[in-house]
Formats: sequence, structure tokens, C-alpha cells
Amino acid sequence: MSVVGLAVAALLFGIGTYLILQRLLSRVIIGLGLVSHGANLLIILSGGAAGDPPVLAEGVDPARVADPLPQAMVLTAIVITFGVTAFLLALALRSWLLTGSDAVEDDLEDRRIAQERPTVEQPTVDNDMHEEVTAP
Amino acid sequence: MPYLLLLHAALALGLVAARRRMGRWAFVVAAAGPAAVLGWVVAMAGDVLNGMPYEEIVEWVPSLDLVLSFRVDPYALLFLLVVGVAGTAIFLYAVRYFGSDPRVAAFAGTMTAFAGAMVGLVSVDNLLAVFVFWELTTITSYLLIGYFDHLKEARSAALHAALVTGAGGLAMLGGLVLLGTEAGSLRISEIVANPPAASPTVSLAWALVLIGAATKSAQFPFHGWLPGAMAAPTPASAFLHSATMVKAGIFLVGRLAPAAVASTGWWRGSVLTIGFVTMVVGGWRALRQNDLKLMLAFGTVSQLGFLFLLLGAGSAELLFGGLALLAAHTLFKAALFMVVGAIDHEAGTRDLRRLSGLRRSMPAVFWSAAAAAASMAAVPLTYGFVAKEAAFDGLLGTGLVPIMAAAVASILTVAYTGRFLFGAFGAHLEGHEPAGQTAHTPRNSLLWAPLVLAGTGLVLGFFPALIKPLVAQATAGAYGVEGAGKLVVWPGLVPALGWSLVSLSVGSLLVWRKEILDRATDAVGLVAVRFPTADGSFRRSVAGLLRFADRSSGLIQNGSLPTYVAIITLVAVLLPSTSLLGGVAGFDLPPTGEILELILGVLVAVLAVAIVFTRRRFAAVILLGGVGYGIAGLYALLGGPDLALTLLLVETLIIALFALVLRHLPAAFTRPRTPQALRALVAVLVAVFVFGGGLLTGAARMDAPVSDRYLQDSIPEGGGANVVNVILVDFRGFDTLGEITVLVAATLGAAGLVLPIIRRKENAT
Amino acid sequence: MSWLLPSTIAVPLLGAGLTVLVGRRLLIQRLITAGGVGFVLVAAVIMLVEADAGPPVVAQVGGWPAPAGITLIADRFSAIVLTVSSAMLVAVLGYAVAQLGRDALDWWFHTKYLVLTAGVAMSLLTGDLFNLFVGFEVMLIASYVLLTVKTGPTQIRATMTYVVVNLVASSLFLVVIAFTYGATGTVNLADLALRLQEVDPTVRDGLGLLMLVVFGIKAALFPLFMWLPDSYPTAPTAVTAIFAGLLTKVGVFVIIRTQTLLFAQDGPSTLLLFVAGATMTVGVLGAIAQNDVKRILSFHIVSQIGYMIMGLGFLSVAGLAAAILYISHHIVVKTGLFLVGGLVEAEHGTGALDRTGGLLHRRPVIAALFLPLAFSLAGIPPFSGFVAKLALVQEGVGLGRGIIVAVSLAVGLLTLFSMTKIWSAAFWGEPTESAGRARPGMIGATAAVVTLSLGVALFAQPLAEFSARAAADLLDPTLYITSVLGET
Amino acid sequence: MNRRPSPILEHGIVAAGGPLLVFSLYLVFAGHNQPGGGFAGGLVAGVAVVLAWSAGGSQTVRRIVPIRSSALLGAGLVVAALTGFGSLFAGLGFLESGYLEISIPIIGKIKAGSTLAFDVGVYLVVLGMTLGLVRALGEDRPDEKGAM
Repeated sequence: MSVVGLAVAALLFGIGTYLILQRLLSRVIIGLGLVSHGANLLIILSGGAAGDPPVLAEGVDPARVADPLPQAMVLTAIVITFGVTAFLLALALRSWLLTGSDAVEDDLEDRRIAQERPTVEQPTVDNDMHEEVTAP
Repeated sequence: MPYLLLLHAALALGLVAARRRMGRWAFVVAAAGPAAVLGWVVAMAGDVLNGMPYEEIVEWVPSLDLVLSFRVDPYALLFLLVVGVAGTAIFLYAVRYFGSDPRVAAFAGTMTAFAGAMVGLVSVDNLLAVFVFWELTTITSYLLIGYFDHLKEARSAALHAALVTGAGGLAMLGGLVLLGTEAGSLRISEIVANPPAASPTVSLAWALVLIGAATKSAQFPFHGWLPGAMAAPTPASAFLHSATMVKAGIFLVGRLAPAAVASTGWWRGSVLTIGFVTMVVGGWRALRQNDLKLMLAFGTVSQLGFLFLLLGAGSAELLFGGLALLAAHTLFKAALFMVVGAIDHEAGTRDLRRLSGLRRSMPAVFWSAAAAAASMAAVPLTYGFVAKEAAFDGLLGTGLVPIMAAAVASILTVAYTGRFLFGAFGAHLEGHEPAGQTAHTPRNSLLWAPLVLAGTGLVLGFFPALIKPLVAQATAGAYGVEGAGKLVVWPGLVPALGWSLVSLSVGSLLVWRKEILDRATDAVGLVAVRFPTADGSFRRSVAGLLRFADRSSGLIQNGSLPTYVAIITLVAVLLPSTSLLGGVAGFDLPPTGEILELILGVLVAVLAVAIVFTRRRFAAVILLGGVGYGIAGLYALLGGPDLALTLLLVETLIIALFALVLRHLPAAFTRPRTPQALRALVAVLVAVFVFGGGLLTGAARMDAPVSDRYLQDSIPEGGGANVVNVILVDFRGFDTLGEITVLVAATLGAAGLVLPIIRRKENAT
Repeated sequence: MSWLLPSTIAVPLLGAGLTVLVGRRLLIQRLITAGGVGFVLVAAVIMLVEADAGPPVVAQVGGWPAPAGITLIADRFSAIVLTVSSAMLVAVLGYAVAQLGRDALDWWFHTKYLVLTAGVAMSLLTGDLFNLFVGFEVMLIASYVLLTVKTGPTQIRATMTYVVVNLVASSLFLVVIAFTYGATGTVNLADLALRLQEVDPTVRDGLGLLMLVVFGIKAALFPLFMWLPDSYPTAPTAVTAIFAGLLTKVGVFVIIRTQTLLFAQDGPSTLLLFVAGATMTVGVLGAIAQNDVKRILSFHIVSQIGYMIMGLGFLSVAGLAAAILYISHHIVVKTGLFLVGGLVEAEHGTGALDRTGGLLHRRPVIAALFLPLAFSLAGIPPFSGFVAKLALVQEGVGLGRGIIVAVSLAVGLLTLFSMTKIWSAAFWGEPTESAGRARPGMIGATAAVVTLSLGVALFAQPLAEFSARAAADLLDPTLYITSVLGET
Repeated sequence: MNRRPSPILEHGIVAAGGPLLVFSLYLVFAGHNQPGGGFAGGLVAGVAVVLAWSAGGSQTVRRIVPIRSSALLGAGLVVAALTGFGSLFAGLGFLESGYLEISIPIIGKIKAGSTLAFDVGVYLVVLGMTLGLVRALGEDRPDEKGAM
């Protein structure tokens, strides 16, 4: 764990989040990339102090090598992110090909519901003097 | 008893399944249900009346106290009798009421299911089991009211009934569970034997139960659903909404009243108030109706109010009168509903302004109606009179106000009864298109059921001793009091008789001199017009609910992805911070790291910041790649050559893939249209959280990491010197298996997204 | 039997690989898929029996003892959730095969379905925090690609919302892993349970809250749920049904697992109960505002999650037992409702309630399938939802938590209200012109789910007893920890 | 991007691609002891694929690697999963590693075991992935019959 590494990770998170909060999918993807870099760096840092590569060749002191488990986890995470990013790219491409835009549009149904609904039928006459309730 | 319920269930399912073959004759089959109930009642009557209640336990979910503990005492037996008698008569009547249509059989099946639920409701001793059957009657009622589902009124009436009784039911469930917890038992018999001590919690429980019962029995101010329920076909109205289901609430308050009175101070007063208001409001509105069925419906509301207060007030005398009246009500009201059904069926209208001269064209119907109406108006020598005498007798002991209120309601009852009888069978009113000229005597089967019920009312009027043991035993069972009241043909010159006669004569006067009534209604109308009706209030609250739902979900669910992400990240940052901030005080900063690390860090930071400001997509991608390479450098520095290698390769491929996609997109970003300050704030918070969280958690470490094991075992056990690789393929190979699955699925998905659309474009050109 | 555990995950994965290899031979693909999913069901049932008879079934994958290797563990809780989930996977597969027929639009549907199955199994069975991340990712990538089985602009937008939110969640999950590993030096859940006890309480509680948020996104808790109703309804029915039934419930499962195993507290958690109440209320209000069958049902997913969290919030044996019962009931009912929603759409060509009507007269069988599920969802007796809700109410009353009980009952009423809305608009009314016909296979699969739901109600007692045993295990995780780590 | 594949460039790429592929295989086999492994190997091979695309688009990729990417993906997943079951049938736990001493020319004698087979599976999947992605995203010519 070093302050510099941590600061870099934090910065990547901040900038990544800022980009994710945009509407253009290509910016969002880049933002996600930055955030996942930050997250991976954070995992590496969580392993504690830096050290030698954990390759146990002759003359390597196991006490001085870096924690290998975070490295393995980050490797897995990197590759998973790679796969998902590739999918997202395809999604952006398809969105562009279909709609001519890679902006993430709002959900139309939500918008519609947020607008005032035409008033539900109100009883026009509502008192005891005008009974015209008819049942079949 | 379980077999009786199974019989109903089997009949219901069978009828629904075989609906195409059955048609309206389904009702004959269905009548086997209530008939079996009747048979059961007769068979068990001896034992039960001799103090040996029928008991049987069927366990469903005993760990939740959900047990069908059947217990039929005289009180339950009376209700079973009501279900059996009304059910058999109405089912057989329904055979002729309906035409031939496969839907009729499904209707008959639903009615049977309801009958079964009602039987279960009155014969179980466990409150949760009561609730189960209670809700079953609610949903069957919903389906039955909506039978004419092409009519909007029928659909909304069904909803109204379901919502009001459903709301009451759920309030009641809360109350019942609370009551059970406080009383230490969910068995009615045990709660009545050992009522919980008075406390605010217990009061709340009783109040919730009272609300449930009041909604089900259409008490003021919840009564609005009952007239609407008249949208159901008449057999359902007669059976559910006058004879049985609406009595479920009355059944329950009657059962629980002894305990409720013992553990609260306000129960009796509330029940009396609710009952009286309901009586008067119901009677008043019955008087104003022109639709015969609606008139009966409001009349039912009024009678239910009376029964509610009699059974619920918690005294033996009132219970005695109430039970007697309950039997009377079943007989005359079911008969009158069937009469209306017959009129509607044959004359084509139920509007009493248009009906005329039915007395001549439908004499048998007229006589049934007359006999039932006489009982309803409590004319001497009818059973209605006998029962009402008993009720008045009990009320006299309660005070002057109650008996006066009851007398007012009785006057209204007499008045609308007269209006019913003369309106339907007398001459039609001037200025209205007459109907009923084509009326002919309905087929016999439409007639005998109301005749039998109305006739029974007359017979019991002469021989009240036939029913007295049941009523007396039921009262005795609840309060341990023998001889709480009397059922006699002629009571002698007692105060109760006086009140009866006053009600009858004033009521008759109102029927005779209509103008008095009209003037009175005009006067009352000036006030009443300012009050909303129950039905109107209900509709307004539903509309309000819909508006509220629209507004609130429109506010929260605004459909915008950036908003969602912002909320999520904010919560993720702020919620844990509430706890983490407590640990900020006092820990050592970790070392700054080597100088090379610093250089690389600054490089990465500069590249990342540049991404924000670039307006060209490709430049942004290149910068992202730069960040990746920089981080790969950091990894190499921190002791991760594998990581550095992999990241370099991945970044290269990502840039290549980006390039492939960006070929199709415009080179520049469009400018964001919305203000960015909020976004920046969220971003800063996230960054601070990551930094602080990293420091805090890093400082919190107490133990050595598990990876020491890997360093030891890698060569001897894992057979490899590269510990990271050994972890990936051996120690934690399972992760890797999952990971390559992600790659496979992502590739298939990406290809599936892009290839078809490119093909389509190719085909188009 | 410990080999069953990894096999439950690896068999569908192997199947997924094989379906890719056989290419476009639909029949073989189907057989492989049915075999894979069926195997999971059988394995789940066996593990359920085993875990109930003795200690949890544990496998250390690769033969590496915990905490070095990855532990898979089927205790009563995970076994019951897996069993119900895999039963739904089998039923929905039948529905999908019938619906897609021979004109499968997507050659890789079966592969994705198997990957999803494996992801769900992995997430439920793993005893390792990082492996849980991998399991989530497997499940999610399958769900991403399944959402795009049929793609128009609407689906693209829906998928974007879904993917981006879930990626944010995944990044936050990585933060959780980093923080957790930083504070403890392990990712094995059982090991974590021990080590976290020594960690500074402020950090531990902070981690607990962060995990609640991260998994709360998957579980669609208030206020993290908004992505769900925007994305679920656009997918084909079979896909939405399985998402609705399983994915959020996996989130709930993980919340319950982590909050009980890692962050044990004494007594009811007001925070959780508040979240539960808010989730219920906001979800049901959203449902009331909707006018489309699948959108209504999607909001109800959110609302119902609240009930499960309510059971967790009590943090008592009875409360957790109720939550487990609720999960088991809900997976079945929700899947079934979406399948019925698909039938409605198949008959009308749309799920918009202003363009449907009269299905009761045209296809009474669909109406008969809808009613028990709808009433069950609303918690009306005698259906399964009632039993589960009763258990919650009883415990809430017993603990004196009146407000949440009142909220839960009121939400039940509103649920009933919106179910009658569907019934009234789609099943009652003038029949509209038929736009198609639901295939017998689809109806058959739905009927199987309905039957199972009725079975849950009928056999509620054994289920309730089982849930109580599972809940007791959750509240006293000693058995879990020793089963994984051995006696230490 | 209507580029004609230039034969010279194409040959050059193939010439460079060959060593890259060999290097990628080396990474797989050496990865257990040196930095490398199935991922790195697969990614290096993937870079070779990208190079091939840049030389002449999807057509060239297809000519150089005439295998369907789905076959690679499926095979990789099956190999990796089967490795796990293989250990089961060998009487070990799922994915438990077993070893075999084999000698391979050039690289020399290595202790190859189930982990190597597993890494091969990983390699195949990663290669299949890059191949599939490059083909899908790189597709842009009307005359091409793209296939996964």
C-alpha cells in the first residue's frame, strides 16, 4: 500500500465516475474502463507492500515477494472486464447502426407515466339526492 | 367436516372443468354442496345441542399456528343452517334463472367454492383459519360480482368490494395476529375463556378486528361496496350479499364480543354506534331507491347494522335477539331477492316507477313477496315480528337511546318495505314508461324457492319454538346464561310491543301519505347533499391513489440512466461512510512509494484527466490505452510481471476493438447539454471514498494474508514456480473456469449483436 | 457426494461448450441443454437431502483446503434456493423451446441459458468472495446477452441501462474485495467470518454497509432498483421470467448470507427494516402506475424483495425462516406470473392493458393459471404467498415492529389492487381480436410452475420447518465455519 | 474501409504472425514457471489476429485462420471443463491437479499435467474470442459471408 498508488486509484475512480454519468455510451465505456483500472489497482494495493515478482526462481526470498493472490484476482478481473467491454462495444456499434446515435436515451414509458395522467373518471354527481346507480 | 369442504372443492373444480357439458344444470349438481351441509346439520344437531360440540383438527402449518381446528357448537350450527338453507334454495332457483351458457357452470362452480369457504369460516375455531376462509369468500365474491364482465360497472363494483373487504381483511389479519400474541392463543374458544388483559396493544388488536368485521358486513362507513355488488347476477346477490358472506363479520363479532367486552372499555359503545348509524343510513338510502334490487341492498345494509350491534354488543340478551333476527333476515331477504330476480327476468326491468300491475300477472310471486315483506316489516304473526320483539326486548335493557334509534330504523324499514311492495306490484308512477305488460307467470321453478323461504317465515311465526332451542343454546354457549330471551307468537302487553307498534304505525303512515315522506326527504336532503356517499369517496380515493402512484414513481423512476448511476454511487459512498468516518481518527499514513512509482502515477493521472477534456473519440481511446499502459508499468513496479504483460496485451486489443467500432461513429463527441457540476461532485465524493476507504481498511489488517500458503505450496504441490499462474490454473482454477465462460458468452453476444444487422444492411443494398 | 458441488456448476458449463461445438443442430442443442439443466436440478435435490440430514455438503475445489482453495458449500439455505431455482430453469426451458419453436432467432440461446444456469449455481454455492464475483459475472454476462436475444432500439436502450448499472455494481464489488482483502487478507467467507471479528468495528460495519449496497443493486433494493423495471420487460418472456424469478433473488441470497455470516448483529436492524418498507412501498406504487403487464410485474419484483429483506431485518430465527420461505415461494410465483404474462402477450400480440381484454372467455385456461399466482403474490390465502407473509407478520408482531407489519399488509392490498387491474383489463371485458395463440407447450410449462406453487402452499409445513432449520444455521454460523475450515 | 489486401503486406504479416503464434504457445507451456500462461498466450495470438485484420480485413483473417471462432470457443470451454472431470475420474477431486512428465522438442522436458490442459483450454477460448470479435466488429464488406 502506498499513498501514490492509492491516489492514482482514487483519481481513476473519480474521473471514471464522471464519465459514466454522461449520456454517450462511448464515453460511458471509457469511464467504465477507468473505473475498473482503479478497482484493479486498489486490489493490488490491498495486498500490502510492494515486493519482488512472485516467481519462485532460485534465490528469491519468499518473504520479500509481493502478495500473489491479489495479482491472480486482478488478472481474472482484467480478463472479465475485457470480455464485457468487448460486448459493450458491440452494443454501442449496434445502437449506432440502428438509431444513428450512441446516446443512452431515457425510458419512454417512464417519461410517459411521469407526465400527468388524464384524470380518472370522477363521479360527476355525488350526493344522496341523485341516485341513479344502475346495476344490470 | 373436512370431507364436507372437500366435497365443495371437488364440486367447484369439477363444474369449472366440465363447464361445456353442464350448462345451467350445473346448479343442480352444485346444490349437492349446501344440501350436504343441511344434511350434516340435521345429523349433528342432536349431539351439538346436547352440549357435545363437533371437533376435528386438520393441521396445515402448525408451526405458524395455521391449523384448521373445526369446532361446531350451537352458535356455529345456526350459521351452518343459514348457509345450508339459503344455499340449497338459491342454487335450485338459479337453475331457472340462467339461460344455457358454458359460463353458467363456471359461475355455479365459483358459487360452490364460496359456499365451501363460508362453511369453513363458521365452523373453525382458529382465528387464522377463519382468516383463510374469510379471504376465500372475498376472492370468490370478486369473481362473482364481475360475472357480467363486459360491463364497466360490474368490473369496478367487483374491485370496490374486493378492495374494501380486502383492506379490512388485512387490517384484521394484523389484529388477529396481535390478539393471538397477546392472548397466548389463536383459538377463539380459548380467547373467550381467557380474554387478554386490557392494554393499548390489546385495544389496537380489537380495533383492527372490528374494522375487518365492519368492512365485511358493510357497516358504515364501509357500506358503499354492498349496493355496488348488486351488479352480480341475482343468485349471487341473494346468497353472498344478503344471506351469508356479509354475515361473516357479524359472525366474528358475535364470537369475540364476550372477550372484547371483557378486555376493552370502548367495544360496546363503538359497536352500538356503528350499528345504529349503519341502520339509519341504510334504511334512509333504501327509501330513496327506484331500483328494487338496490332498495333491497340498502335494506340489507340497514339490517346488517342492526345484527351487528345485536351480536357485537356483548350481552346475552342482545345476542339472543340478534340470532333470532339473523335467521329471520336470511329467510325474508333471500326470498325477496329471488322475487326481484323473477320480476327482472320476466318484466325486463327492476325500476319501480315503470313496473305496474304485477299482482295480477304474477300472483304467486306477489304472495311470496308479501309474506317475506311482512316478515321484514315485522308485522305480527310473522317470524320477523317474533324475532324483532326479542331484539327490542333485549335493547330495552340497554337504555332509551338505543331503543329509540332502533325504532327510527324500524320506521324506515316499514316505509321502504311498503314502497317495495306497492311499487313493484301496484300501478306504475305517472310520467314513466310502463313496463311489465308482457310479464307472464314465470316458470314454477323460479317460484317455489322464494315461496318456501317466505312460507317458512310464516310457519316459524306461528311455531317459533322450532328454532328457539338453537338460538337459546347458542346464546348459552357464548355467555353461559340460560333463558336470555324468549321467542313467542304473542309477547303480551310489554314495552317492546309498544315500540314495535309505534314503528309499524309511523312507518305505515309514511307509506300511506307519501307527501310527508317527500317533505322530510327534501329537508334532510339539504343537509345530506353536503356529505359524500361511501361509493363516491371510494372512487375519489382510488383516483387519488393512482395520481399519487403516478407522481411518486414518475419522480423516482425518471428513466434516465445517469440519474440511476448517480444515486447508486452516492448511496454506495455515503452509507458505508456513516460507519467508516468513525475510524478516521488516528492511524499512520503508509509510505509514499518509490520515485518511479510517483512518476508513473503522475503520468497516469495526466492522461486520465486529459480524457475528460478531449472532444475526439479516437483521442479518448488512445488516452485510455495510455492509462492502461501506465498502470501496467505500475504493476510491473509493484511486483506483478504477469499482470503487466497481460494488461499490456489486453489494452492493445481493446484499442484495436475500439478502433474497429469507431470506424462507424463520428469522430467528435457531441457536447453534453446538461450542467456538469453535480456530476463532478459525485465524482469527487467517489474518489475521496476510495482513497479514505483504502487507507482505513489497509490500516485495519491484523492477520497475515492467506497467500503465504501459496508461496509455500506452489512448487512442491502446485508444480510451478510462477505462483500467480499456479493460483490461476490450480489453487483457484475454478475462478478461471468461470472467467473463460464469461469470454465465451461475451463473444457470442457481441457477434450476435453485430452480425445480423450487418447482414441485413447487406441484403438491403 | 462432494464431487456433486463442482459438477453442478461444471456440467452446465461443459454443456455450454458442447452446444457451441455442435453448431446449428437444434435438436442436439436442446438435448444437451435439457441434460445440463436437469442435472443441476437433480444435483440440487440430492444436496438438499444431504444438507438437511447432516452437516453442509462441502467441496474444496482442486483439493486445496480452505482458505487457500475455493470452497463450495451447500448448506440448507443454498440448497433450497438452488433447488427451487433449478426447477424454474427446467420449466422455463420447456416454455422457451415451445415458444421459439423451430424458428429459433438466436442460435446461441441454449449456450447462454446454460451459462446463466452455471452462473446462478456458482453464485449460490460458492463459499468464496472472489469466486462469488466470478459467479456474478458469469450470471451477468449471460443475462446481458440474453437480453439482446431479440433486439430493436428498445432492447438496446434497456440493455444499456442494465449493463451499465451492473458494471458499476461490479466495479463496486471489486472495491469491496479490495477493502475486504486489505482489512483481512482473505477472501474465503468462513475465514472472513473469523477474521472480521478482530477488525476495528467501524471498518467492519462500513464493509457490511458497502456489501449491502453492492448486493442491494443486484437485489433491486430501494433506492438502487430503478434499472430493473426499465430493462426487464423488454426481453422475450422466457428470459424475463427467469431473470425475474432468479437474478434478484440471488442478490437477496447473497445479502442474507453475508449479513448473517460476516456481520452478525443482535436484534432487529432498523436500517434493514426501513429499506424493506421503502422497497415494498415504492415498488408497489410503481406497479400501480404502470399500464403494461410485464412492467407491472417488474415493479412487483422490487416490491416483493422488500418482504424478503423484512425477514432478514428481524435477524431472528423466525424472521429468517420467513424470509427463506418467502424466497422459495416467490421464485416460483414470480416466474409463473411472467410466463402467464407471456401467454397474454402471445394471445393479444401486446401486453399493453388498454389493448387487451376478454381472455377469460377466449382462453379460460390462461385465466385459471393467472388467478392462483396473482392471489399468491398478493398474499391471499390459501396460496403460498399467504403462508410466507403470515410468517413475517407473526414475527413482526412478536418483536413489536408494528410499522413494518402495517406497511407490509398495506402493500399486500395494493398488490392485490394491481393484480385485479391485470385481471380486469386482460381477462375480463370484451374479447379483442386474437393476435395469435399460445402454444400448448408454453401453457404446459406454465401449468407446471403453477402446480409447484400450489405444492408450496400445500406442503408449507415441511417447508416452514426446513426454513426454520436453515435460519437457525444462518444465525449460528459455527457449523458453516467448521464445515469449511475444519475444527480449529 | 474498402482496402484491398496487399499481397506484400499480407505476406509480411503472416511472416510476423508465425513467430507470434509460436511465442504464444511458448507462453502457455512456460507459464507455470515463468510469467505467461494461457491468458497471456491467447492474447498474444489475438494480437496476431488483429495484425492479420489490419493487413487485409476479415477476409485475410479467414484465410489465415480458417477455423470458426465458435469452434475454438466451444473447444476451449469443453477442454477446460473436461480437465476438471478428468481429475474426478482419476480419483481426485474436481480440478485437482495430476502430473505427467513429458518431453517436448525445443522446450524440453516439462512436467505437464492437468493444469497444462486447463491452460490450453484457456488459450483456445482467448484466441477464439479475439478471432470472433475481430471478425464480428471488423466485418464491413458486402461480399463477405461472415461466419462466427
